[in-house]
Amino acid sequence: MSKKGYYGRWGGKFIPEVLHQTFEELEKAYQAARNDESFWQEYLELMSTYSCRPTPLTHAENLSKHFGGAQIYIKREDLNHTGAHKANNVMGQGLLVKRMGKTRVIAETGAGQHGVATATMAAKFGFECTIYMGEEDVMRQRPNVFWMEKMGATVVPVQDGSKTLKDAINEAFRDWVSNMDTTHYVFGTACGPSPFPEMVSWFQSIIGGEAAEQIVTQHGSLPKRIYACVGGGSNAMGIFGRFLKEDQTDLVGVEAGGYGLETGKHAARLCGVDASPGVAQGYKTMFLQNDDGQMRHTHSVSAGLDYVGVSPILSDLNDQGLVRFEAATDDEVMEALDLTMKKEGIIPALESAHAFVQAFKEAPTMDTKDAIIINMSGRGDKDIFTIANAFDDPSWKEFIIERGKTYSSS
Amino acid sequence: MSKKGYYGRWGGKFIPEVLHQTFEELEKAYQAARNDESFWQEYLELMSTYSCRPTPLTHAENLSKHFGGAQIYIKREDLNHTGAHKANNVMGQGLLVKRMGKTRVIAETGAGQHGVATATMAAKFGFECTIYMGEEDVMRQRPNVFWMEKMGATVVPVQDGSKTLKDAINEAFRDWVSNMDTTHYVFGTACGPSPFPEMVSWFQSIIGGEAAEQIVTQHGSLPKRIYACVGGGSNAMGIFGRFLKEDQTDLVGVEAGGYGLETGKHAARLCGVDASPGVAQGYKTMFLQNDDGQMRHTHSVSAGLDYVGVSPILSDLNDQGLVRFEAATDDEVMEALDLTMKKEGIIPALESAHAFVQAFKEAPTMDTKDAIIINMSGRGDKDIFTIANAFDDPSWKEFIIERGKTYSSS
Amino acid sequence: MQLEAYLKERKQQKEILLMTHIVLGYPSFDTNREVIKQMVDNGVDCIELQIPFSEPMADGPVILKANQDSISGGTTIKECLEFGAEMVRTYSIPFLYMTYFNIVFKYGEVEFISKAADSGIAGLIIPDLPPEEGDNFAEKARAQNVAPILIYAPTTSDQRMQELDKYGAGFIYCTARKGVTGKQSEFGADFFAYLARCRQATTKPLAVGFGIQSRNDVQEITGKADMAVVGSRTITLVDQEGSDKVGPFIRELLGN
Amino acid sequence: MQLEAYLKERKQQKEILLMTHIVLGYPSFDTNREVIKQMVDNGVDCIELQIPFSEPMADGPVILKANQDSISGGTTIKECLEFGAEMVRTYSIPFLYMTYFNIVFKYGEVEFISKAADSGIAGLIIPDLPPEEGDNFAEKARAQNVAPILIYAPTTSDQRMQELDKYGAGFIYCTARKGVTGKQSEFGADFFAYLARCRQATTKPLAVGFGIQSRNDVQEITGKADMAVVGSRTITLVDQEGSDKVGPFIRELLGN
Ligand SMILES: Cc1ncc(COP(=O)(O)O)c(C=O)c1O
Ligand SMILES: Cc1ncc(COP(=O)(O)O)c(C=O)c1O
Repeated sequence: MSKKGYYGRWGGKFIPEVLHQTFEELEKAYQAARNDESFWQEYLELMSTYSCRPTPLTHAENLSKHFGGAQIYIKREDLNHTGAHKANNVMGQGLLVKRMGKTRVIAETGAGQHGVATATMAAKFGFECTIYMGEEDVMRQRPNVFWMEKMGATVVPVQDGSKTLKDAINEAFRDWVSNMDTTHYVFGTACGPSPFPEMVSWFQSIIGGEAAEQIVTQHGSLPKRIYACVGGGSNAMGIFGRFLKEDQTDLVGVEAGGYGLETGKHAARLCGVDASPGVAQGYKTMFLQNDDGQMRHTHSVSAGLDYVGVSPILSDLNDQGLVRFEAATDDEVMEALDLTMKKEGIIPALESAHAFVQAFKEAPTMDTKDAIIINMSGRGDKDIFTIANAFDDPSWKEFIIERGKTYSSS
Repeated sequence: MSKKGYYGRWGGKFIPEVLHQTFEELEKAYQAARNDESFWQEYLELMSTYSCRPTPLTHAENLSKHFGGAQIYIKREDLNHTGAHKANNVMGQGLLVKRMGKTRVIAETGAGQHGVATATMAAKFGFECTIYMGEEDVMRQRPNVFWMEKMGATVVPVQDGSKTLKDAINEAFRDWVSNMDTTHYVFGTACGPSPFPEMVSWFQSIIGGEAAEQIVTQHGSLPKRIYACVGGGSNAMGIFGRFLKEDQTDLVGVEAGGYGLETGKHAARLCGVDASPGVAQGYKTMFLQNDDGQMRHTHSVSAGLDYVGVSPILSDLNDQGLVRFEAATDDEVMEALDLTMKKEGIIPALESAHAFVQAFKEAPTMDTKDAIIINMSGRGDKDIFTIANAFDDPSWKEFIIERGKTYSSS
Repeated sequence: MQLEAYLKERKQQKEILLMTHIVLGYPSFDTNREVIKQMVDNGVDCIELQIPFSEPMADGPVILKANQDSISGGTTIKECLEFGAEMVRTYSIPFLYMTYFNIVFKYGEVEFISKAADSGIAGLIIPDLPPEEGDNFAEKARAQNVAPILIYAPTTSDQRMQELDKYGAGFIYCTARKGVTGKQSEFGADFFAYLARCRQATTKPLAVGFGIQSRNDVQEITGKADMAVVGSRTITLVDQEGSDKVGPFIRELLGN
Repeated sequence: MQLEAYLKERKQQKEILLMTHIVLGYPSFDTNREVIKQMVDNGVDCIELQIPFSEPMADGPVILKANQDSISGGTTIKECLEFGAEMVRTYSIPFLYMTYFNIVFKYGEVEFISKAADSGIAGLIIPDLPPEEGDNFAEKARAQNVAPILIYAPTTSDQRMQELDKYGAGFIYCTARKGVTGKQSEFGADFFAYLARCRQATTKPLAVGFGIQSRNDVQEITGKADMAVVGSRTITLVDQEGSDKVGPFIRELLGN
């Protein structure tokens, strides 16, 4: 990685002048933390006492048998406190905020996971907290809003643009340029201006470090392939990082195929042909944009993958051929989710289920002695409103209708 | 504990003759497992790869400071797979079922946690699964029903009696007496006919074993007091067991005070004056019953504590003065829940919040050098329908009303 | 013992005996009276009076509902016991109490047995009280001439049958199958092998219950058991067609 | 440089200059024409034409909405560039493009600069393009006589101001405060100290923008800055009262 925060031709720091100083300080604090072993120790300590790291690596024996190929292992980021890998990044940044002496944090959130994680961290560290969330997402993800508020955060519904994640990011930047003296912007994924992509990946690298040890202990050798879903790219970077140097391990990032790549209604930036290089939200990467450079509406059944950009580090790994990118459609995702629940008693988040789809496609062709790891970035039970909806479950609908009536009449 | 499955004057095995043989076999399998070290090893292995044991012990620094007394530690059973301590018992019984060669499991569930845990275990082990759940609870806890069904279980709404937990237990027994050849009844708490109270406590003892090590490592000494909520008593037995021999550690069980002990609308069997010795659901303990011996309706904001009976082992420990019992009212519970979310970013289940209430009452009077442990039996985010309701959250209601309308019109 | 002797004597005159069952206070004590009258008048040999309990774990849906409706209608134990005494006074056939152990336990085991004995109740059926439990309950009952009715199930081993037999009196209640009351039973080869095992284990009369609903069922067990027990079916009949259909039903069952 | 020289010359004759701002295609190009005519006719010294971008991260609610409405109304970059060229042909004051870097990047940095130069555009304001980023963008622009307008913020250090100055041309855009466009600014002691720092760092004219909304605001900075920049306020005015209110508003601002 070059000095200016570039990864190959991607990355950079396209920020308004008013944030220049803030990023200098952030960069300094980040570098100091990286060079201070006690920081990582403190981080590990926090994650093992407040969250439950190391998270387990589960051998999915039933799924392995079902597909009759590779041994499928699942890295259980769903067991983190707040239910997803997002906690890793957020707690790490929390420690950094403490070091920088700031007293307030802000964050964007799409599905709400990163918002809940940030609100949680803020409560734990005693920071003030404001979460920006597209109005659409507020409406879709009310339970997460409820918890954020209960944790003491202010949730601001963003009414601009597509009223989703990217607009929440813009709005968070608008807050930041006004309040940078007291405030740190807890970016939720491995995107954004440098040093965010690298810093978020660093905190998330805790996943891959554990997984490498665990797979060797449990399976006896490194995995043949690793699958991770790719929204902004943080869980993927988290598990891939440690294995980049391992020739025998192929890394597969799975993007949201939505209704299918051919429909244009998806969020595939690195596979497919709809994305092109661009600069937005402070960094350069492959964006889903039109010929004028206006960002397009994306679609995915999973809010967390429904994003126009992608980690510049992943764009570079794509250029280098070090990570292969595939897409999973909404329908495939629901099928994989169903199978995983029934076979293993595990409920992947819709995001994570994308990684399962691709693993299920490839496992049967592999040797039963080979291991593959799926990074299960989060749990799906928080997303009941989306999942029950996606399954079009009639008794769920009836339940909600009844509840609604009760509330209407009281 | 006496040979006949008694704990002092409590316990026993009041079962229909048709189950005699089944219990003999269960007792044998259980004793064999207890005497076989490899069984516990297998259990530990399962719990550390499928769930995330050891679960952390979190030092709640903010709450400790807030109350200015004892150092408050929280044992994080919420971080178990499926979100509560129920997983410990269920996975343990799953291993036993495998040993017994049975192919089907049944279970009762109140709040749904035990049902979800059992359905999960059944999926993992490849068992058929039927869950009995009071119709009232089915209606209150639809999300859990949804997940159980998705995991492949059949959920049977029980329309008898008070349509809640105790009726689900009766119904599960009715299934069992018909299908004991293939079927194991996964009892969900430390109640029921012997050997269930002891067996469930044994599986749950994994909590206390970990906690004892952790508190010594983290705090430097054993805790002064330990708090656990008491429904059937399994999480309490789980954390208390290891400390019964420790004179310096006081054990406090917290029951559901509901609207207040004086109102009669509660579920306090061991504190308060409303319960009396009785025999039902296969065992002898203190029951909330009328003078004729008919069971009463109980009340608690938390479905998991809303039960007429209590572990016979706890009744005995109460007799012996080895555990002190207190009650927390619904209102106190909501307050403690609120404070814990805001101060620590942690969402206890409504059940668990009962333990927090009592700890918060006592912590301020204790020395800042002393440690106390609260057993956080589960996470509250699964209970959003109950919790948002209990907080009477207006935007939640609006959200549900809107959703209901959307579903009605489609 | 009184009950056993009575049954054995009756059996001399009949191919098979018939025990019927009612849930006390369901739908009302008055209806109970009417139903019992019809039963006695039409040749029933003894009657099981179920004292309702809120958690009737071994009962199927019909009896379960009857228990719960009776309790929510306000039925008390005191009323049940008075009603039992009244029936004993009124009719000459034996009456038994059937209930769950908590009713007995809460009343006091000794007090309950004494009360039953004083009322002239012939026996007690407590499905959730194996002889290992309770405070030597069976012994105390026998001591007061109230027969503790022990239960055999298809899952009961030969050895345990013999063991149970030692505690019991009056007759042995053989449940026709696994499961709870109320569902139709199939009387196949397994069932008859089981009944033969029962016969081997005890000299007491064998009553067969669980799922006997028709003349055909009664005929199936005639010659192999001493007494048929009819439970849920009468409750359903009274619910659906009224208490005066009970007499004809009993006659039909007995082939009269 | 052309723009800088023009501004310095104008400044000789006026106490303070005025730069106004419009969002291209919002509410329509026709309205843009009307508004610009009023601006020019009433003495505005130069005009910033914002090419809309879907993610205007440094803009407040008013300009943000204008960007988004313009895009969803179908505005294309091609139309914007044609419109810019038309304005340069029509009026004699300088026009600048303001936009976000992606618009330039996607068009091609070199191509964009050439196109602007060919159209006679005087300068480019790209708030998310610090001089460290892009492919020597500022240099390339200067080479084609299109002024890259650099931005100072209150958080910019003295040293960095001097550094930035080296890249820039035309004038320095001093944001009056932290935050985004559109909110009222307070001109207190801190602000004047900051402005003094700006003056120290550069010999280029100083434009002050962000939150200038009234004659009073303009007066506050007169004598300390060279040019006032009015953005959101005109958009709101046109939205609420129509484009013919722009002339009087400009006159009022300038105290004419
Ligand atoms: C569970 C889960 N997985 C994955 C993602 C995608 O983010 P990333 O690609 O940064 O891991 C999200 C984002 O919200 C998420 O919540
Ligand atoms: C989270 C949680 N805690 C506690 C309980 C009470 O059960 P026990 O007393 O057996 O721990 C339940 C029961 O459902 C529960 O779900």
